[in-house]
Amino acid sequence: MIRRILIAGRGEIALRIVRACKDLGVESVVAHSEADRDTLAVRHADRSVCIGPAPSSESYLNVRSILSAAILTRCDALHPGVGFLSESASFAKAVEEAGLIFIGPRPETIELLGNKVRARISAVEAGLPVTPGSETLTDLASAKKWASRLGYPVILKASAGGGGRGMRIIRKESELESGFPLARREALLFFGDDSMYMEKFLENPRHVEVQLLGDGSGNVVHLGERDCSVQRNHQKLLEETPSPILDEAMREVMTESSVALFRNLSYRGAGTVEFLVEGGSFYFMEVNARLQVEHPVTELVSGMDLVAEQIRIAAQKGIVRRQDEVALSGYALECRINGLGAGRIARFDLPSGPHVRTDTFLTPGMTLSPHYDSLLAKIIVHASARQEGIDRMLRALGEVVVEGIPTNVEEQKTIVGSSLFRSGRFGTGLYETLCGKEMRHG
Amino acid sequence: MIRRILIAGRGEIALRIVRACKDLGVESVVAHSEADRDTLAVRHADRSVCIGPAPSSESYLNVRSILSAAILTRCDALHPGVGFLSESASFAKAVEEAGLIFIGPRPETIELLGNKVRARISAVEAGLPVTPGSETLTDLASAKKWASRLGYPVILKASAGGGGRGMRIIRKESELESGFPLARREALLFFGDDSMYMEKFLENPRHVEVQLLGDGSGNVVHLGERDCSVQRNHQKLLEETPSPILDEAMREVMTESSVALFRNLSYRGAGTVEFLVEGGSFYFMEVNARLQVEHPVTELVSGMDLVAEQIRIAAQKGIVRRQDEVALSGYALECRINGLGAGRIARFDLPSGPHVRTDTFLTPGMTLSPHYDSLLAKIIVHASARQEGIDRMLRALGEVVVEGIPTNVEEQKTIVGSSLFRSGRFGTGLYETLCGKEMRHG
Amino acid sequence: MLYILKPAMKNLADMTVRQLLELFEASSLTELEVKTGEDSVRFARTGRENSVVPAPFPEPKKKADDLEVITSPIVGTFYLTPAPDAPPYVQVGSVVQKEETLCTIEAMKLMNNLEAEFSCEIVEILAKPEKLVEFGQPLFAVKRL
Amino acid sequence: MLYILKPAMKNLADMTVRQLLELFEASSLTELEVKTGEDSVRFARTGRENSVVPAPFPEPKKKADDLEVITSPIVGTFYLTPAPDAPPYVQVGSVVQKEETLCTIEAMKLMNNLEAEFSCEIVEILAKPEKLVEFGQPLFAVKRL
Repeated sequence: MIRRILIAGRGEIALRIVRACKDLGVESVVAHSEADRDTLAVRHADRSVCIGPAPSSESYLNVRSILSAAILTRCDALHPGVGFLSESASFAKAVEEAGLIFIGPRPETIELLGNKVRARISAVEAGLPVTPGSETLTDLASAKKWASRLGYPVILKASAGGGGRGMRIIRKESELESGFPLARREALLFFGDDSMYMEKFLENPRHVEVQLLGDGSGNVVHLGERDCSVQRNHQKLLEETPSPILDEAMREVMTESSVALFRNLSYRGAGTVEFLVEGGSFYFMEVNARLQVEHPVTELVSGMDLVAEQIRIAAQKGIVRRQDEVALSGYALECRINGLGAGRIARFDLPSGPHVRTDTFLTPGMTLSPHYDSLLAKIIVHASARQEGIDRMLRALGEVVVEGIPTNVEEQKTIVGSSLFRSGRFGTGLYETLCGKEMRHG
Repeated sequence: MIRRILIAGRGEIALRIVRACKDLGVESVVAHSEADRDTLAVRHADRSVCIGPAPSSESYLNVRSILSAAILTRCDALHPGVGFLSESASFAKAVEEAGLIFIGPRPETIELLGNKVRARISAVEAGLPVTPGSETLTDLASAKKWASRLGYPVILKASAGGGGRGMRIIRKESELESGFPLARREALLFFGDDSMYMEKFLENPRHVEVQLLGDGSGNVVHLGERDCSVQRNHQKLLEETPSPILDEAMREVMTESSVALFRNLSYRGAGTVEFLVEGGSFYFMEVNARLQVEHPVTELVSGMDLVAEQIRIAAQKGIVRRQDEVALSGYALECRINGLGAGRIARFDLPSGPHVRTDTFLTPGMTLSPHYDSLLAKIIVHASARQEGIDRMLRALGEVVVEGIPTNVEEQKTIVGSSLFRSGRFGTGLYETLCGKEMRHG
Repeated sequence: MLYILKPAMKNLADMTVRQLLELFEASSLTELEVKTGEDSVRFARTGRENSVVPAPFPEPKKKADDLEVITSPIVGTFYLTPAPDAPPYVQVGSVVQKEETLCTIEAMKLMNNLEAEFSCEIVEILAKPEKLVEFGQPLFAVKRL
Repeated sequence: MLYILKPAMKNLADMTVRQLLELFEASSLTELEVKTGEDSVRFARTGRENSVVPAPFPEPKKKADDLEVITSPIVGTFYLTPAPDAPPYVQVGSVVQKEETLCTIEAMKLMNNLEAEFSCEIVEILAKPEKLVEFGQPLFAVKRL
């Protein structure tokens, strides 16, 4: 079994992993930057190591410091958290070469899925529908040819990209002429690789993803889907399960084909297959080969502990349940509470009590750092059905009091309380519709 | 349906009821004393009414003020909380006579169960074993006769008593001679009734209770048991379910006979049958005809919302599930965090995150009042099994930081972390054994 | 923010530091500086965090040191008249003798007459007639005679 | 918010420092300043809520204005000697020239020599040899020459 884990991440996820370690009787060492010294993950871990100054490039992306910390504190495994190096195949490889267990997929799997073109090919092989798209675009001429074949609008993507970066929507040929070289330069800059491809662009799709666990030997279970359609600039704001727009037939095809993909890959650990849904069809988008921020909604309906599962799988203990033992019960909804500015938090009342879970990493007197993402807390509610869950989330949001920094709590109340959200009939453009005008300053 | 509920209680239970109201779309009005103005129940309720000064006798026990507040704020129902008037038959009657729905059992039921002798008779009729005990004791002579028949030690109890008050352990005849008249005077003083009876005293029993719901028409479901054996001066400190000392056979007899008792009474609402367990036998002790502080452990294993059930039953909507639809899953443990002194709370970090629920009614800057009980917060964890639950509770207790007033957190860590508690083999004397000597000052 | 007040508070000169501190403690201020002649005193505190603390009741509009506030001793409905058509017991400017009735508070169908504990002049009526009054809610601002 | 009042306050001059301190201790203030004539007294305290904030590293025992602290630029194992049997690069009292080696920090099997950025005298060695040093951890207290 794993005895001591280095946690190479930060924020509420780092604390989440510390808590899972304590529940499993595993020791935890948090590797943190100078800016994160006074956070709850550091406070509650068995040990902590400062690995560098605030900028991620010198701390959370500093492979040598992280590995030194892991080895010198005698860890036998490493959890990469989310973001930062969690989807870096070379990092996973370096961890394993240093003799540590990497709590995540095999480096080869990460590498394959990190290349969007190769990932699409694997998806097609597993029987997943993909948006009509191009091969790798060698030059502007081939880009023009593919665009007219697919029909405008199209979206240009970097083969090595992800998370909204390096994407560019093209609505007519003149935009392609200026946009294609620009997108290539961006891709080179961000990802060190200027390979591009192109897909048919969906105007206002839903974003739905399937959560999976694989034991690395071909055993795979899915834990249903999450609907993450409420986004702002491609950043998720709310996530719910089950999705209000999937019917049983679509859910079954979507989950079964996702299981097939992971089985083909002999996938190891937790992972998510992301889809776009529009007009009664769904299209494979990408695989997130790691834990996701929104994993708690799946935990509430499945009763399973995804981080504990990750650790057990890494320790070669397999998955706790077979597919026929997985029961998804009721409805869960998560709201991300973001700071709209950095600073010291003077008051921080979060909801508690029945049917509500709160994940955070700060407590009054601590500081939301300007160096990282703006997530302050996640509020997750469990209910028997969607309407009850929405009322419960409004109750929970009503209990939040944050002083010291501005937050998006009022925006979240606007969204969750809107008849549009309650109807379940909206696309990824919901935020712009509800909050776009008045709250653009945020 | 019920539209607006007056909550005639305080503390974390008042906030618990406010939250249930919000989830059900029912309006809430909190009736509070001057001392409780700045508490979370008042903050989050739709409305609040100050009903009197800090002393309970002039506020939470002031029937006229409470009813005025209910009527003048146009409530159609009243929830009595726990403690105070929640088990007063005359209060329940006054509420109904004022045209309000009383969220609790019928006044006749409360009255019957409030008389310990009549309650014992009902229990015997339903087939429940009772501790060998006396009839009503008319004088010292009859007390002596019964004591020698039962064999010392015996315990003297006030027929109208409850909650540990007016009880007196008698180990030999000379103690009876002095103790009997004293106990009678106390009973008269506390309960206005000097009727006494006597039971065989169990030296170090377990305290186990069965949670039930009745719809008032004879339909009754049980939600398993709670083990509340860890007590300090008859005040519960920790509660868990399932009990580590019940086997399936005893559990079945205990729950089935409790259901029979409630069915005989056509019991309406939530209630608990309390038992003492010693040497492989169990004995009926009393019925708590109300919600209990420790109800969350049952909520976590059953997935049911006991306060919502109370409100639905009061609105004559029946119980959400039949007995065969009730599934009790895993293990739950609650720790009560008590203040060891009153005062303003400067820092109040409570655990959150996966598998942990916290119920409180204060936030930093608020004050634990010296006028009421010392409960600050309840921490409840859910786990697949007892050992996992104990580790998880230790994790949760480790996250607590309270500044401004002293608390019993360290005591709770001592208890939960002890091998005696972990073994599951202990009686109600556990607290004295573990904390009795060093921490008696508390 | 800096507020410079030029108050007509007559008896501030008589206040002790302790009294000032009590005022400060009950306020939402983070700083209070008082100078009288060559003396001065300054109180400060950081983050009081009390912006969400509910204000118990709206303060009477006028505050002067010689005003007293009569509050409701029970929960009930506040009436200024003994009967719907009758004239009010008191109005602003009325002089009330000790033990004269100020108002009626109805609770549970019982009419409770609230009597003045001392002779006074009614300066302001602070509660709305025919509405719920809570325990402790200010009813009248009066000047003791 | 700062309120400046201009009244006359009589009994301030009569309070003892002890009485003022008692007031202060019992209050929620973080600052109290009193001036009477030419005398003045000021009390202050910092937020009491920070007792659980972790101290980053133990402070160097001696603190003087002319001491500087050299911290670790990486995570690794701290060595005072270039090899197990070799004499230490420096010891307390050593004078080190700019760019001379102070210690070795081993990270990922690479030996990183830490050089002095300025000439200095070693006053105290703050990290334990052969143990993990974190980023930013104090290694030496030195006096700049």
